[in-house]
Amino acid sequence: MVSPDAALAALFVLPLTGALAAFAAPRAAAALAIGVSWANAALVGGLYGMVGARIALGGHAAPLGVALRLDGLAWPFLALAGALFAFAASATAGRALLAKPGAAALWLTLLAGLNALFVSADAFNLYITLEVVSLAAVALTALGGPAAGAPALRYLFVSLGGSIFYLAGVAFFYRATGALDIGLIGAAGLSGPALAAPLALTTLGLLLKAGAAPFHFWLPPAHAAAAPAASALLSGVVVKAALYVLIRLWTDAAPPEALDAAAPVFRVLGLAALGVGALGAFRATRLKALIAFSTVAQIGYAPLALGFAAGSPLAVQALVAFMAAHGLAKGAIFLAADGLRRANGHDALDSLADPGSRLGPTKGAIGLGVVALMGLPPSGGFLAKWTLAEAATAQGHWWMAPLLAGAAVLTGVYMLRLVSALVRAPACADGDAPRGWSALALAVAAVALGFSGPMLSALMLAEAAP
Amino acid sequence: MTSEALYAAVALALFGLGWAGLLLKAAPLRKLIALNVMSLGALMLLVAFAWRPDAPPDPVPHALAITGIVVAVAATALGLVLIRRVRADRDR
Amino acid sequence: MTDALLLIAAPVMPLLAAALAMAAPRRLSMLGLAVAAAPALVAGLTAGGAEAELPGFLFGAQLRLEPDLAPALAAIALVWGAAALHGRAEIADGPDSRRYKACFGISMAGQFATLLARDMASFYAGFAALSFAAYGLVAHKGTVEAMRAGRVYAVFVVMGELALFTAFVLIAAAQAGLAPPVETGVSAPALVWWLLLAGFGVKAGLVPLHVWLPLAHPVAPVPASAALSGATLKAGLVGLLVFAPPALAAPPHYGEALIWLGFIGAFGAALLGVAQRDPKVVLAYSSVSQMGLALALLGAAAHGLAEPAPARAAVLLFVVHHALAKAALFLGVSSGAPRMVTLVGLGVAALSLTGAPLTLGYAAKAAAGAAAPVLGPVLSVAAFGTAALMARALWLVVRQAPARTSRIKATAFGALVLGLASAPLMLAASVVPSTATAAAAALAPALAALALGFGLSLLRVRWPAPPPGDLVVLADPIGAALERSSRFTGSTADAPRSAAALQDEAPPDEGALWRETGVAMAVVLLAVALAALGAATR
Amino acid sequence: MAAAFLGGFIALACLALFAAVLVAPAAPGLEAAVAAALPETGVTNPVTGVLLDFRGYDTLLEVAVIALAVIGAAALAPRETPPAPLAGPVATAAAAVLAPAIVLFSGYLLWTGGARPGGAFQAGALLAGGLVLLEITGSRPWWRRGLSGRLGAAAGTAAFLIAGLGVMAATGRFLDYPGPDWGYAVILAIEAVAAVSVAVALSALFAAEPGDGRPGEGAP
Repeated sequence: MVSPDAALAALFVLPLTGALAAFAAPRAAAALAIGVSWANAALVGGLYGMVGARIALGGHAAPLGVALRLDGLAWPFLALAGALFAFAASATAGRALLAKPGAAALWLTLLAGLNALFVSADAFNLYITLEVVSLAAVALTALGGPAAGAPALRYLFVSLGGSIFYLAGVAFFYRATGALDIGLIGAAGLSGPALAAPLALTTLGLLLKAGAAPFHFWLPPAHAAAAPAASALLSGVVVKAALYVLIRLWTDAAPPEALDAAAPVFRVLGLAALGVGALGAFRATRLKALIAFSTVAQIGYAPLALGFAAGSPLAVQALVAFMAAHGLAKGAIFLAADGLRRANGHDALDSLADPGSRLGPTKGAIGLGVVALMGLPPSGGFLAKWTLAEAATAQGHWWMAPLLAGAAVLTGVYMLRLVSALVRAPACADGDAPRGWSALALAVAAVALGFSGPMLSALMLAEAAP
Repeated sequence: MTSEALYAAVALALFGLGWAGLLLKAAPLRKLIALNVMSLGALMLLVAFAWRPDAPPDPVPHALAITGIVVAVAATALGLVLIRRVRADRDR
Repeated sequence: MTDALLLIAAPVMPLLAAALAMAAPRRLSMLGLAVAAAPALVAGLTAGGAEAELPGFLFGAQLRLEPDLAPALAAIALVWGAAALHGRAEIADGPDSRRYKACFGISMAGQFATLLARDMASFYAGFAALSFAAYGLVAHKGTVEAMRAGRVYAVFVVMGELALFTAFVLIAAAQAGLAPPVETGVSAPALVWWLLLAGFGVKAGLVPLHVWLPLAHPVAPVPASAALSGATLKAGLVGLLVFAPPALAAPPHYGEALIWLGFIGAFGAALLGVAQRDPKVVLAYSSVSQMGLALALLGAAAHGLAEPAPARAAVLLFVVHHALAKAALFLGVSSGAPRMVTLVGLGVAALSLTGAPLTLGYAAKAAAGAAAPVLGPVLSVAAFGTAALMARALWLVVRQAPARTSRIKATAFGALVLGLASAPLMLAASVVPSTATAAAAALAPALAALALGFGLSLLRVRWPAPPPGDLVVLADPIGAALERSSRFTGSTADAPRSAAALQDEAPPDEGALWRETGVAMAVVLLAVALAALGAATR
Repeated sequence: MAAAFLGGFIALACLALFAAVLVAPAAPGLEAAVAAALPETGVTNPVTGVLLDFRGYDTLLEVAVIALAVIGAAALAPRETPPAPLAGPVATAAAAVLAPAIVLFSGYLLWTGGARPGGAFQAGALLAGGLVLLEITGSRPWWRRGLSGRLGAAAGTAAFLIAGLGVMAATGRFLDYPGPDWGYAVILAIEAVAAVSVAVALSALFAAEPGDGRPGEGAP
C-alpha cells in the first residue's frame, strides 16, 4: 500500500523528473513524454481511492509548511488533465508536436505544474504553480509556428500581469491573517477592507489568466495559433487552472457572505462570456478560431456557476461537471479539427468538406464533442446544466433554466458551422490525415461523463467530510 | 507614518506605475519592463508587510519575496526570448 | 430479473445496433436495427409492471413499464421494427446509409426510453435523443426540400427542447425529486403546464406547432415517415400524459385552449389535407387531424369534462391504434407486396382510422366517446374528415406507379397490418357495436367518403392544393434571408480561400485592446471590491 | 482620453489599496512559529529555514521554474548570429581579475546563508554574473555547452528531487529532513548544487540560444 505522502508527491515528482530527463536527452524526449503522460494518468486513476487525503509537505503542518490536499474538487481536475495529456500525447497531432525540440520537456513541465496546482492548499504555492503552468503554456503556444509568436507574447503579458495581481492579493491576505494556507485564511473570517483588497486583487488576476470575458482578448488568438495538440491542452485544462484557483478562493478562503454579495458580478461575467464567445464564434472564418471562441463562451459557465455557489454544493458540483465535460470535449474537437484540416488541406471554415470514410473516428469525435458541448443528454454537459439549473431554481432564479437551454442552442448553431462540413461533398482526402482515434476516445469520455453523477456526488461528499 | 506604511506606499506606487505601463505602452519590451516594475511593487509589498514594530521582521514574507524574485527573473527571461523570436519571425 | 433485463435492453439494443451500423455498412446492420426492436416488443407484450434501474446513468435511471403503457410500447416497437425492416430494401447502401442507420437507431432508443423512463432526466435524455436524431431521418435525402424540411424541423425541435428543459427543471424544483408528476401527484406552477404544452405540442403536431410535420413526412424516406408519424408523434402524447396528467389540476384556460387547438387541428388539417396531391402529405395531415382529436380529449380531461382514468386509457388505446394504422398506411405507399394485397392492407388500415366496426379504431373512438361524452358528436363529424382523407390517400396511391415487389418490404407491411387486424381480437367486446344504429353510424363516414370521392372523380373536380406546411410559408422570407447569408449554409462552390486572403483581415488595434482591457479591469475590480465590502457591513 | 481615465483609475485603485493598509489591522505573522521551529532545521538564518525547510517545496518549484525558463528559451530562441565578443584588453583583463573573486565571494554567500542573509540564489546570481562576464568576453567554459550545459541547468531541480526522495526513504515523507544535523547537511548540499545550477541556467538565459547549440544556421 502506497502512503498518501508518496502518492501525492509522485504527482509532481514523476512528470518533473520526466521533464528533466526529456531535456537532458532530447532523442528520447517524445517517447518519454508519451510514457510519462500515460503513467500519470494511471497514477491519478489510482489516487481516486485516496480522495480526502491531506499531507504536510516536509512534515511541517499548515501555518508554517505547505500542505497538499486531494479532495473531491481536486480529483476531477487531476483526472481531466491526466486524460487529456495521455490521449493528446498519443494522437498524431501530439506526436508531431512532441517531435519539436524542447516540446516534450515543456509538455511534462506543464503537466507537473497542473498536478501541483490542483493539489496545492497554499495560496503562495498556488502562485508558483500558476507561474509554472503559464510559462510552460506560453512556450508551448509559441511552438505553433511563425504565426504563433505574437499571440504567445500577448498571452505571456496578460498571464504575467494576472500573476502579479494574484501575488499582491496574497500579500494582503498574509498581512490580514498571518497565514497562507487557504483553509486558515478562510478560518480567519475576514471582513471589510482586509477582505476586499486581497479578494479583488486575486480575483482580477485569476480572471485575466483564465481569459474569462471581458478579459478574453488574448485567448482566441493564442489557442488558434498553437499546435493542435497544444490547443487541446490549453483550452481543455490550462484555462481551467486559473478558474480552479478562483473557485478555491471564493469557496474556501472567502466567507460565504462575500460570495453571496459578489454573486451578481459573477453571473454577469458568466453571461457576458457566453454571449461574447458565441458572437466571436459566429464571426470566425477559420476552424480553430471558431473552436477557440467556443472556449471563451464555455468557460463562462464557471463564473456563472460560481454565482450560484454560495451555500450550494450543487452549483459547485455542476461547475466541476461543466469543466470536465468541456475539457474532454474541447480536447477531442481540437484534435479532430487537425484531422479535418489535414484532410481538406486548409481550414477555411466555409469550405471545409467531409474528410471521407477513412476518418470515421474524426467525424464521430466531432459529433459527440458537439453533443457534449451543447450539453445534450447523456453527456457530462447535460449533467452540469441540469444540476446548475436545479441549484439556481432552488435559489429562486428559475430564469437560469431557459437561459442554459438557450446557451445550448447558441452552441449548437455556431457548432453547426463545423458539423455542416461533415455532410458536404467529400474532400480529396490527404492519405496521411490522422484517423482520430484519440479524439474519439476523448469525445466518448465527455459523453460518458453522464454516468459520473453518483461519482461526482460521492466526491463532493468526500470534500465535505473533515 | 510607520515604516510599513512608507514601504507599502512606495510598493503600491511601483505597482501602479507598472500597471499603467502594461496597459498603455505599446512596445513589447516596454510592456515587459512595466511588468517587472509591477512585480517589484508586489514583492516590495511583501517586504513591507514583514515589518514588525520593535522586533526583527517576519522571515516568511522575506522568503516569499526571494522566491518571487527568482520566478520573475525566469519569466522575464522567457519574455525576452519570445520578443526576440517574434522579431526574428517578422523580419524573415 | 429477466423482465428488468428486457427493460434495459429495450433502449440499449437500438443503441448497440446504431453503433454496429457505423462499423458495418452492409444491409445486415439494417436487419440488426429491426432485431433491436425485439426486446421492446417482447417487454410490451409480457413485462407490464416490470421495473429496472441503471444507477450510474445521469442521476440514476429508474425504468418502469406501467401496465397500461405496455400495449403502446408493443405497438410502437412493432412500428419501429417494421420500419427498420422496410428500410433494408428502401434505403440504398452508400456513405449516407450509415448516418441514416445511426440516426434511426438513436431515435428508436430514445423513443423506448421515453416510454420506460420513470425519472425526468432519463425521460429528457430519451426525448432529446429522439428529437435530435430524427433530424437525420427528415433531412436524409439531402434534396433542397429535405434540407428545408430539416431546417424547419430543427427550429421547432430546438424551441421545444428549450421549453421542456425549463419545464422539467421547474418541476424538479417544485417537488424536490425527479419522479414525474403523474407519480408524485404534485401539480406544477401554471407556467410549467404551458411550457409542457409547447414542448410536447411540437412533437404531437399541436396546431400551430404542427407545420414541420407536413413538410417532413413527404421528404423523408418511406420507412422514416412511417416511424415519424406512427411512433414519434406519440412521444408528445405520452409526455403530456405523464407530465401534465389529467389527474392533476390544470391551470385556468389550459383545458379550453387544448380543446380548441385540438379541434382546429382535427378539422383544419382534414380540410387542408384532402386538397394535397402527394399521398404522404395527405397522410401527414391526417396525422395532424388525428392527434388533434387526442389532444382535445386530453384538454377535455384537464377542463373537467372527462374523468382522468378513462381519458388516460382512451388516449393510450388511441396511441396503439394510430401507431399501427398510420405506420401501415405509410409503408403501404411503397409496400412491395402484390397490388391487391397492398390495397386490402391499406383498406384495413383506412377503415380502422375511420372507426369502422370490428376495427381497433372503433374501440379507440368508443373509449374516447365514453370518457368524454361531450366529444361524441365531434368525433363522429371528424370521422367524416378522416374518411375523406383516407379516400384521397388511397386514390393517390392507386394512381401512382406500383412499387417494385420486395419480399422484405411486404413482410414489414404485412406485420403491421396483421398487428392492426389482430389487436381487436384481444378486446373483442369493445369492437362490436352494441346496437345497429351504432354500427351504421360507425360505418357511415367510410361509405359517405367513398360516395363523395366517386362523385368528385366523375365530375373531374380539381382544386388548388395549399402549400404543404401551410403556416410555415409565413416564415419563408426569414428563411430566405438566412439562406442568403451563406455563412450558415456554406457551399462547396467557394474555392478554399488562400492563407493570404485569410490573413488580411484587419489586424486588431493592439493598443485599443489593452485599453479596453484596462477599463474592464477597473469595472471588475471595483465591482468585486464593493461586493466584498458590502458583504462585511451586512 | 482612455489613457487619462486609466491612469486616474489606477492611481485611485492604488490609493484605495494604501488606505486598506492603513485601515485594516495587521495580524501577527509567523515569526514566532518560525523561531520556535528553527532549531529542528539546523540553520540559524530564519529566512533560509523558511526557504529550504518549512517551505522547501516552494523552493523546489522555484528552481523548476528556472529550469523551465531554460527549456523554453532553448526551444524558442531564434537562430541568429551571436554578437561578436568583447575581446579588448580591458574586458579580458577585467574578466581575468573579477572571475576568481566572484567565485570566491559567491562561495562565501552560499556558506553564510545558513546563519546570515545570503544563500543559494544570491550566490547563484553572483556566479551567473561571472559567467556572463566570461560569456561576453568570448570565453565560454565548456561545461556551459551541449549535454553538460543542459545537465547543469537541470541539476538544481534534480538535486532537490533526489534529496526529497532520499529523505523520504528515512522519514517516509517527501522533503522531510531527519533531524537538525542531517537537515543542515542536506540543506547545504542542495544549496551548493542549486547555486551552481542557477548560475548555469541564468547565464544560459542570458545567451538564449537554440537548444541544439547551433546558432546562426538560418531557418530551422
